[in-house]
Amino acid sequence: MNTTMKSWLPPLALLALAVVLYFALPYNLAFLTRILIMAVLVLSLDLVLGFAGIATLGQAAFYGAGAYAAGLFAIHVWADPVAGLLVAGLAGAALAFVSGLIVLRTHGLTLIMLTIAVASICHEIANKARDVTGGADGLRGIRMEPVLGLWQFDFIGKTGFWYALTVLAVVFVLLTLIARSPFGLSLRGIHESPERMTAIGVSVYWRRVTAYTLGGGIAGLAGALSAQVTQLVSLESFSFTLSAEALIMLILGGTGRLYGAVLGTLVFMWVHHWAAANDPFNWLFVIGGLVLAVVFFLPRGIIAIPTALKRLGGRHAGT
Amino acid sequence: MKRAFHAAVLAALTLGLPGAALADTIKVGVVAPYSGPFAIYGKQFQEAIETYVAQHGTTAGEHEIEFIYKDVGGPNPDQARSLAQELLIRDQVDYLAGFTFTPNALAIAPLIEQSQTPTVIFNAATSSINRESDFYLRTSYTLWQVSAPLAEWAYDQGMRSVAITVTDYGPGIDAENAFKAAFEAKGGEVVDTIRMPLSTTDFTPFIQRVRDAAPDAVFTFLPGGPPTFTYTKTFNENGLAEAGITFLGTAETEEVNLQGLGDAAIGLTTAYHYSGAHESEANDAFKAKLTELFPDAVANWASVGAYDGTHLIYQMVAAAGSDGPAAVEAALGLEWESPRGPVTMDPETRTVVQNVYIREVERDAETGLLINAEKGVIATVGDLGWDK
Amino acid sequence: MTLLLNILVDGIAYGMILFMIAVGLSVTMGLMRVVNLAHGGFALLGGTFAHWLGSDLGWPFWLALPLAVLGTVALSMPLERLIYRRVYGFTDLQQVLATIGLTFLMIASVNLWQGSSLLTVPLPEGLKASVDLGFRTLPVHRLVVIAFGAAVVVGLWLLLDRTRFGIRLRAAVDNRGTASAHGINTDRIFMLAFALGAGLAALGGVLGAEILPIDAYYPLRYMVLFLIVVAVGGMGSIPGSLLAALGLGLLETATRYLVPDYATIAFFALVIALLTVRPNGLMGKIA
Amino acid sequence: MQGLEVRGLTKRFGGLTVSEDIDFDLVPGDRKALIGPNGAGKSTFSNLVTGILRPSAGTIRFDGMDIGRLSEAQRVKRGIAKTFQITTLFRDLTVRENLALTILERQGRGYQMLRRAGRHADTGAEVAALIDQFKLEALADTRVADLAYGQQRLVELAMTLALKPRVLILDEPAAGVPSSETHLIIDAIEALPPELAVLIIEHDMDLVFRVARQIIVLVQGRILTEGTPQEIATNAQVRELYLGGHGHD
Repeated sequence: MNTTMKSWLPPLALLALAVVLYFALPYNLAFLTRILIMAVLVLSLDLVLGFAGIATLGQAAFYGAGAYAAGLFAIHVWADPVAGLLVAGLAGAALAFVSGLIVLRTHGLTLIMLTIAVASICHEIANKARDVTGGADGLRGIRMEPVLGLWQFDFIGKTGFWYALTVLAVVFVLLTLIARSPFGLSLRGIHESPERMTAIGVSVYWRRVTAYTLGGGIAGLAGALSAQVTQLVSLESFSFTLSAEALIMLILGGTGRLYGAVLGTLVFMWVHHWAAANDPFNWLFVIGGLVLAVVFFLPRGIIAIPTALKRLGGRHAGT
Repeated sequence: MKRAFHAAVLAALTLGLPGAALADTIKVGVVAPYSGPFAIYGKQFQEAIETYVAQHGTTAGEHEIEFIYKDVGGPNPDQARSLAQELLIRDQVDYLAGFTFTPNALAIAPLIEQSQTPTVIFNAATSSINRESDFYLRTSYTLWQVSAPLAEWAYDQGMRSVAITVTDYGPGIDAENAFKAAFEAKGGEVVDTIRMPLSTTDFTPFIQRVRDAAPDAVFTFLPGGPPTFTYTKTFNENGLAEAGITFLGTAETEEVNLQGLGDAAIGLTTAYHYSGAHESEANDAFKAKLTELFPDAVANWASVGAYDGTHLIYQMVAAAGSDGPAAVEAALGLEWESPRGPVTMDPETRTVVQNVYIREVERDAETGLLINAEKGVIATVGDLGWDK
Repeated sequence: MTLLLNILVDGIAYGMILFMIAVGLSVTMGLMRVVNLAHGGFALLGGTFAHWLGSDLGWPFWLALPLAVLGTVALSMPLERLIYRRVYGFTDLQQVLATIGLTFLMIASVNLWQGSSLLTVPLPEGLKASVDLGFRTLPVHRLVVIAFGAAVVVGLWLLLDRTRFGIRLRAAVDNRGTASAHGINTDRIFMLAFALGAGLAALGGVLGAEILPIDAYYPLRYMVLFLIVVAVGGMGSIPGSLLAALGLGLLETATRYLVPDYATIAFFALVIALLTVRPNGLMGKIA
Repeated sequence: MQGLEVRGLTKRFGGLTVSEDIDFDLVPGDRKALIGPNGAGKSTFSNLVTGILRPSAGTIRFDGMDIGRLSEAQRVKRGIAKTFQITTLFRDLTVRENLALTILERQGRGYQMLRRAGRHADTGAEVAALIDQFKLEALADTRVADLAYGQQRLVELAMTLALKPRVLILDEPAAGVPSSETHLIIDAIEALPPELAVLIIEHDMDLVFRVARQIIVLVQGRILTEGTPQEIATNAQVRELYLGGHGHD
C-alpha cells in the first residue's frame, strides 16, 4: 500500500503543478495546453520505446493520422470532441497496426529508417490529397461543439486546457495500469531479453505489434487534441521534426517511468519557449547544450536528479 | 468594441487591469519565424518595420505604437495560434502582423474574428486566406496576381508553348493553375506540367524532360532557398537558355539570395511586384534608411511587404486607434506610394492592388552586383485568384 | 534510350555525392557502433569553410577545397577525443540524443558565424562549363564529382586492402574485442577512422554543394537521406555504401524522370520494400 | 506414443552436416543425458527440438503429432521447454517478477492490460510454491542481476519449470557455476517432478553420472552409442573419445 502511494506521488505532484500553472499563468493557457498535448504524444512514445524497446523516429505518423482523422470527422461527420478523440485514436491505432506488421519485423537502424519512411509517405499522401486535406495550406474549417455538450472552447483556452489535461490524466492512468499489468510486465521482459520471452512461449513479434498499435492510438489522441484546439491541421503534424523532438523530450525526461516523459516535455518546451522569446536566433545553442549536458551528466534523464542528488548528499555525509 | 473584448477577457480571468489606462499605446504583435531555417523572414520583417519606424516616428495620429515580436519557428499552426492567443490576452495587442506561411495565417482566423483584430499579412500568398475573416489585410501578393500576368506577357512576346514545373505543394499548385489558365485563355499551349517533390535536391531529371519537350519557355515556382539555387543552376548548366527556352519565374530571383546564384542567374526572366532595383524616390529612401540602420540588410519582397504593412497599420491606428472594425474600414481603398510603386488596398479582396513588373537579372555596371532590372510593367493588378 | 542514359548519368553523379558523404557514416556506425546523427554536420563544416575561403576571402576553389577538408578533419579529431570517446559506451538512445545535441551546436555555430542564408561555394570557370555527351550536355562539375567519387572508391579500397591501418580497421569492424585482444590500438584506429569519415563528408559536402546546397540547416535537412544510404548499404560495409548510394541515386533519379508526381512515395515505398526483404541492408554484417 | 519421438533428424548448413540421421525418444519419467565433444552437434540438436532451427530432413513428433513446422513459442505452449546455456533472465526484474511473468504467460494472461500483475491469486500461489521449492525466499525481491551465478541458474531452472513443461531440456545447467555451488543444481534436478521427461546436455561428467539414467553419446552429428551410465563408463569407444586426443573441453 505504501509503495503504491509512493509511486503515485510524482504524477500527483505533476497534476498539482498543472493546476498551479493554470492559475499562475492565466495568459499562457494556449502554451500550457500545447505542453499537455505534447506530453500525450511523448507518453505514447514512452509506451513504444520506453516499455517495449521499439526505437522509432516516426511517431508523428500516428499523431498526424489522428489529427487529420479528428479534423475530417469534425468537418464531415460530427463535431463532438470526445467522439473525435475516439475516431482519432482508432485511426492512429489502425495505421500503427498496419505499418507495424511490416516495420516490426526489423531491428535497430533499419527499424528506425522504416518508421521514418512510413511518416514520410503519410506526409506526402496528405500533401497530394489536397482536395481532402487542404495540402500545404492546412485542413481548415474545424469548428468543434462543446465538450460533452457543456463546455464551449473559449478564446482564452480554459476549456482547451482542462480538456487536454483530462485526456493527459486519463492516458497517464491508463498507461500506469498497463505498466503494472501482465502485458506491461511482458513488455519489460521483451525489452530486457526478447530471446527469453520466446523461450517462455511468447510471440515477441505480436506483443510488439500490440504495443506499437496502442502507442499509435495514444499518439492519435494527441493529434486529435491538437486538431480540435487549434482548429487547423497542417502537414507538419507528420514531420520528422515532431518525431525527433518527441524523442528528445522523452530521453531528456527519462524513459520507462511515464512521469519522466511528462517532465521531459515540460522542461524542453519551457526552455524552448524561454530561449525563443529571448534570443530565437541562437536558441539552438541552448537546446544543444541542454541535451548534451543531460546525456553526459544525467544519462537516465531528469527523473534521475533526486537519485543523483541523494548520491551526492550521501557522499558529503560520508555514508 | 476592442476594449470591450479586452475587458471581457480580463473579467473572465478575474484579474486586475494593470495597464488599462494605456489608451494611447497601441500594440502590434508580429508573428514570424526568427529561428530555424526560415529565420531570414523574421529578420527581414523586423528590419523593415524598424526602418519604417525610424522614418515616421513611433506615433500615428495621437497614438503611440509599439511592436512585439514572437518567434513561430516555421510552418507550425499550433504555435502560431498559441502565440496569437498570448499576444491578444496577455500583451493585449490591438493588431496582429507578420505570417509567412499559409497554415499559420489560417490558424488564427477564429481568434481575430472573435476579437475583431485587424491582421496584416506580410507574406503568406494563398488567395483564400482572406476569405476566412474580414480582418485579414494583405500587403504582399497572391500567386495568381503575379503568375497570370506573366503568362499573358509571355504570350504577347510570341511564346506559344510552355512547360510548367512547380514544387508539389499548395503555393506551387496555385502558381501552376494561375499560369496555365491565363496562358491557355490567350491561346497558348502548355506542353508539359511537372509537379516536383518538395524534397527534391537534384533537379536535372525535370530540367532534362523540359529540354526534351523543347517548349518556348518554362514557367516555374519553387520555395526560396536551396531549391531555387539548385534549380537555376541546373537550368543554366543543362543549356536550356542556349536551346532557346526562356526561364519564367516569380520569386526565384529575390534579392537576398540573388548574389548567391551567381552568373547562372543572368538573363532569368521573372514577374514580380517588387524589385530592389525599382527606381523611385520611395524605394531609394527606403533602401537608404534600411542600410543605414542595418548595413548588411538587403531589401526584398519580404521587407517591402512588412514595410507597407507597417504603413497600413500606422494609417489604421491614426484613423481608428484600437477599434478593429473601424480600422479595417479605414484601410479599405487606401492608396499610397510604396517602394514597389503605387498600391491600393482592394476593398473586396483586402489584398493590395499593385503593379507587376517584368524583370530580367543583370549585373549592375556600377556596383557589379546582380539586380532584377525592370523591363516592363503590368499596371494595377488585383488578386486574380480571389474568385478561383 | 536517351532516357535511360539520362537516368544513368544523373543517377551516378548524384549517387557518388551520397556515397562520399555517407561512407564515413557507415564506417563509424559499423566500427564504433555509434548512431551518429551529427555526421552531416561535418559536410556542413566542410561546406562552410569552403564558402568562407572561396567566397569571403576569394581564394581559388582548388585551394579552398583541400583546406576545407583539412579544417574539418582538424576539428573532428579533438571532437572524437573529447565527446565521441564517451558516446561509444552509451546506449543507442543516449547516442541519438548526444549526437543530435552536437548537431544543434554545429548548426547554431554556423548560423552565428555565417548566418542562415545559402553558403555558396564559387566554382572555377572550368567546372562551370558544360560538355557535350552527344545525347545531351553535362556540366563539367558533375563529371568531376563522378571522378572524385571513383577516386575515393579506389583510394578506400587501397587503404583498406593494402595498408596495415586498413587491415586493423577491418579487424576492428569485424570484432572489436578480438582486435584489441590482438594488441591493436583501437583507440587510435577509432580516431583515424572517425577523422577519415569526417574528411570524406566534408569533401562530399563541398563537391556536392551544387546538388545539396549548403546552409546552416544542412545536417537536419539531409540527415534522413544519409541514414537511408547506410541502412540500405548495411552498416560498416564500404562496398555496401557504394552500392546503396549508386542504387538510391539511380532510383531517386529514375522515379523523378518516370513518375515525377509520385517520386517521393515511390522512393520511400521501394526503400521500405528493400529493407523488409533485407533488414541488414544489401551487404550488412551486423544483425 | 507419449513424449518426444525423433526420427532421421538431419541438419545441414550449406555443405556441412551437423546432425545426421538421429533417432531419439524421450518419454515421461526419462532422465537422459546427451554428451559428446565440442562441435558434436549437441546444441544444434537441442535447437532443432525446441524449434530455434528447422531440420533439413527427418521428423519430430510430440505425443504422436508432427511438430516440425511449429515455431519455438508454439512448442513451448505444447510443453517442450529448455533452459539456456548462458542465462538470459530478465536481469532488471526481481526473482518474483521473473517467475510471475513466466507463469502469467503460460496462463495466457499476457494480453491483460488493466489488471495488476500481482493481483492474480493462483499466479501468486504458484510463484510462492516455486520460490519455496528452490529455497529462494530470501532472494525473492532481489533483482536477478544482483544474484550470484549459481543462484541465477536456480532461477533459470525455476522459470523453466514454471512453464509446466512435459519435456524439459537442460542445456548445460551447471555451466559457469563454481564447483562449490554445483550441489545446488544437482539437488534441484533430483527434486524435479518424477513424471517429467528430462534431457540434460552437459559437459560436467560428475553431474551427468549423478542424475542421468540413460546416456547418449553424440560424435560429429551422429549417435555413437547409447546406454546406462555403467555401460557408457565402460564403453571402449567412449573412453577413447574422452581420454584420447579429443579431451573434454
